Amino acid sequence: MAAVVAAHRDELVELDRVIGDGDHGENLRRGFAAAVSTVDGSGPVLRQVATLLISKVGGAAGPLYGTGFLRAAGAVEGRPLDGFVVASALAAALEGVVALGKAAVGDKTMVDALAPAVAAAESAAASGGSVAAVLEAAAVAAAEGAASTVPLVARKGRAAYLGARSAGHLDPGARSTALVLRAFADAAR
Amino acid sequence: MAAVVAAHRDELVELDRVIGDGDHGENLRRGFAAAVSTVDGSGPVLRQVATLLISKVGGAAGPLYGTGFLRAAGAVEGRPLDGFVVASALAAALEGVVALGKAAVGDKTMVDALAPAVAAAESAAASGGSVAAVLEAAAVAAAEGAASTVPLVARKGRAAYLGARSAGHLDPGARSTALVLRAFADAAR
Amino acid sequence: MKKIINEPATVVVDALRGFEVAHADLVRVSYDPVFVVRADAPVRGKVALVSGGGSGHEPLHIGFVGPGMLDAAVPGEVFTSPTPDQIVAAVRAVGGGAGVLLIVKNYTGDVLNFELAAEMALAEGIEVRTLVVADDVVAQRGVAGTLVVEKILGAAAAGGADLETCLEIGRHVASHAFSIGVALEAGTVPHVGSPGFVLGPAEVEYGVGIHGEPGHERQELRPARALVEGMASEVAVQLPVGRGDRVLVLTNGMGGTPPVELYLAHGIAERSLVEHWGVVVERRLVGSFVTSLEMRGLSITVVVLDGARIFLPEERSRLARLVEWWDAPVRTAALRWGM
Amino acid sequence: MKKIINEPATVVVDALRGFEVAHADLVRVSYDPVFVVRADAPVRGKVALVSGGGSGHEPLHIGFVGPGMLDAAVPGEVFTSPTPDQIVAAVRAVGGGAGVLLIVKNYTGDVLNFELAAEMALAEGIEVRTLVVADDVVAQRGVAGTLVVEKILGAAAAGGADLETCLEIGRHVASHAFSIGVALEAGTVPHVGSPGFVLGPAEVEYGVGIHGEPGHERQELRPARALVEGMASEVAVQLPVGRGDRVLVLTNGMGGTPPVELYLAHGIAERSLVEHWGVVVERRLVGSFVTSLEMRGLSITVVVLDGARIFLPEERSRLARLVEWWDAPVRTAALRWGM
Ligand SMILES: Nc1ncnc2c1ncn2[C@@H]1O[C@H](COP(=O)(O)OP(=O)(O)O)[C@@H](O)[C@H]1O
Ligand SMILES: Nc1ncnc2c1ncn2[C@@H]1O[C@H](COP(=O)(O)OP(=O)(O)O)[C@@H](O)[C@H]1O
Ligand SMILES: [Mg+2]
Ligand SMILES: [Mg+2]
Ligand SMILES: [Mg+2]
Ligand SMILES: [Mg+2]
Repeated sequence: MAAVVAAHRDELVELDRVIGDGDHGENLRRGFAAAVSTVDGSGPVLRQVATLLISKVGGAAGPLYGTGFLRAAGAVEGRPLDGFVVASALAAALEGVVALGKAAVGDKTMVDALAPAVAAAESAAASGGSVAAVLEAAAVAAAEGAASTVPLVARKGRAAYLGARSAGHLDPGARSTALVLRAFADAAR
Repeated sequence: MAAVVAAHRDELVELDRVIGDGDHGENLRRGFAAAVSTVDGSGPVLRQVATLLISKVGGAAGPLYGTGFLRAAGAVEGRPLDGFVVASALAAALEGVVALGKAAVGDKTMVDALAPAVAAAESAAASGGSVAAVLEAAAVAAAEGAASTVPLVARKGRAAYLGARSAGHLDPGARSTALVLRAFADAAR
Repeated sequence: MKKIINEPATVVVDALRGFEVAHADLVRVSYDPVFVVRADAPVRGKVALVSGGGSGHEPLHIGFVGPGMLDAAVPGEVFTSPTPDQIVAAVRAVGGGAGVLLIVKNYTGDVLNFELAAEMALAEGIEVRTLVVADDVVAQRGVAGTLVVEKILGAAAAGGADLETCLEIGRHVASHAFSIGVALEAGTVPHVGSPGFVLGPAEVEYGVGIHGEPGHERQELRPARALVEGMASEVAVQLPVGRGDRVLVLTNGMGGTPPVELYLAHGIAERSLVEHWGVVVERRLVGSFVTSLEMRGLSITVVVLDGARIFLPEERSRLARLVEWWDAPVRTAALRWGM
Repeated sequence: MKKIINEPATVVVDALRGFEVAHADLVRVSYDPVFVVRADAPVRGKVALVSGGGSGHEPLHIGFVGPGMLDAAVPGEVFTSPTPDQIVAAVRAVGGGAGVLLIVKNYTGDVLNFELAAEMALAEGIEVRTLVVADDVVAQRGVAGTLVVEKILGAAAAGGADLETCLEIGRHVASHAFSIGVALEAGTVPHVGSPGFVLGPAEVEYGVGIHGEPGHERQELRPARALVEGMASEVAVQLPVGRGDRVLVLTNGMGGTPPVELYLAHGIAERSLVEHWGVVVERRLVGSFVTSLEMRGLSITVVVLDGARIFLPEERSRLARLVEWWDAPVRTAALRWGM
């Protein structure tokens, strides 16, 4: 996952440069790189990653990603991993992000990627999908959700300062969310 | 003369921008414009111009030009204007500029225009030249002298800071001196 | 990208090393986690003031740490808010028993990270309150007005105001501070490598913030008189009373703006506020205090020091103290008078 | 050319109007002829210090007018030395009966105009002496070291030193000040309209002055560590003793340089001077004090405060006063401490 983020760092930087302040790619790269070098598999991995994201990323994405991972960790810990658990972890992550950031679908944020991912994951789980299938459905929906941010006018985060001028650009946080879910899905295959 | 200087302001600015600080054209324009609007023909014109140049031009050129005009004024006042008086006025101007600025021929300054102008004026006067003829000879020599500064390495003024990099450029002060003498010669025709 | 730096990844820490040696009499610098505290921290019995945010806005906030102003500043990466653990560490280092006030510029990232930090500090039993500054009139971001809030609170806290009083004073000043910015050229974030926006030879971005984000709209560059009068009007219409308001005017450079342009603009701003809007300029400050890397441009901030008609009579004597607090001695790297 | 100005012809006066309203408590401004004097001039019985030169270097010199530093500053047009009549008018306005010292940066134009002015003032019976500062190690121009000369002389004059003593102290400091500058991007003189030189995306001008003239040579931009260490060495080799010298280090921004780069460079300069050259850094100053319009770049200045081995023992106590004079209270627009 860190590799995926690192590989897309410049793309995310560029997306954020245009409608934000240009740090999103570097922030996430730093955070996931720290996670890779620190998390040792000794404890609950998701929880460790969450803590590292909160303490290494900064910016808006740090607390939002961190909270998402933290809530997801709470939803999976102590439960055998199956499609339902994965879907509920994603739902918990979304709930955490929304509770903190107060963004709704259509505000041109990571929620626009995460919310459809949750919906897709839940229906995949309901139709008996495996962990891999649920994550694959989430990743596909997140990519579509991210793409849907292009025409939107931002109502949350820095891009909102641009008003109408934020339309026509992909939201960096939605894009990174889709990338992270894609990495999960690929890892689960 | 003010018109000539104003017409060449941008050229002088550009010459000074390349090997100096870019103000020579504007400094002289300001000074001669002030002279035109102030000198009323009531007293000795050259002396009035000199005083205005000293108090309006600033930079290196202000005191140098001012002193030149002041010394020239001293040489012509109370004497009927002929070729010899004009030549001696130019010689006095050169002496004043050198006394103040301590530049020699070859240092890439206005002296490189003024010194040959004095020599040409003196020989024109010696061969019986009129005021107009003496000034014409001076103007021609000054133009050649100015052109001769192109290959020189500056040893005085701001251009000297560039060392060898000052070579290959016309000295703005030598150029403006040639322009001023040309204006005198044209006016005397 | 041309900058006097070693490499993008170490800019913040490399600059802090220089800041530390330059101001060893005023501050101590922690590098892991990164924060800056006044040399004599913690000051017993005084409310501690902690601010912070992304780097690239220097001297804000590190240059305002010292007697009469901030107790700590917490710099994040360039244009990236600091993380909660940095903030909590700074809070621990300066808490003097009278509580800690966090002064936060209004950005999602700053607000979230400072709020998380406040929760963590509270959980450790440290009394913490948070003040959000949003003086930018275009998009309610925290910009140059933040320094006025910090200066006035610094004096109030030094004078013995308790935590709730500090919060109340801070809210009052923050809600009476109005700013607008303009950029002639954007800065370049070191790890991005190209500027936040690129303008034509006669264009400006009007209504910019301090993170290289494009502004409210692109305009043609007008003569300073027209440009700055327009900016002054844009803040003046926000004033509670307008005519008769006693104000402080801050003309702030964005990092790449020379003093000659700042003073020129300041003259226009003051004259226009007085002549067209009838305000009384009681205090002023001109300089580059809240910057955006090497961005060329400036902001105009007006802070109401007293608005004769909006305050109940019994409140006025307290509010008149804003001038006194502004004038009170301060000794920091970037603002210093009276000591 | 993008600038926040009205028109090139009025830049100096327009900026002075803003400066005047911003600092009415410190200075009075005359517009015809143009000069700036401290609000309480003339100060009876004190040697008066007058400096000046082309504009575009702000805060130098107008920002250094006030108690503890200059009595008057005489700004010329941008990058053009002032004229003798301006200078004489300023001399008349500040002469307090104890003589006037003219502090002149070493440029042909400045030297000639100040010398003419000195002659005129002498002819009026005013005792005037002239001190020329030439701290730039590349071409003996007067650059950032001038501010150190002015600060120290300001304290000495305030402390009662007479004209000859001031001249002697000034000569000592000026001859022990060494500077070198580098530019990443030149500024643009308003009435010229295009920059003094144009650099490639990875080029710097090394050994520049403060008038947008090209420097000693064009170099490739190196990481700050290499660049600034090289600059520090270039000044350090000029030090009379080197190892053991007690010095002041001034890292000066050229107008368009953000504080983050200045502090970063300062850290490198100090470390390098201490580690490679064995000097003792007693005092330091970091900021944009002697600028060149919006030029991006900086200069490093080292001033010897005491060189243990070069002075006769009986001279040392007087020379040790340099630190004391540097620390003495000063109250100007750009340098202020102790009051
Ligand atoms: N209130 C919010 N709720 C959810 N996501 C948000 C919110 N604000 C910003 N974001 C997301 O954060 C991304 C920007 O993150 P980043 O660039 O790291 O932080 P910053 O904006 O502080 O520089 C945006 O693209 C958006 O997707
Ligand atoms: N010492 C000197 N003697 C004679 N002429 C000089 C000397 N120094 C400079 N000059 C002349 O002055 C010109 C520059 O004038 P100007 O640009 O007005 O002044 P500044 O160099 O102060 O900006 C040079 O081109 C040169 O011809
Ligand atoms: Mg961002
Ligand atoms: Mg010139
Ligand atoms: Mg950010
Ligand atoms: Mg000049």
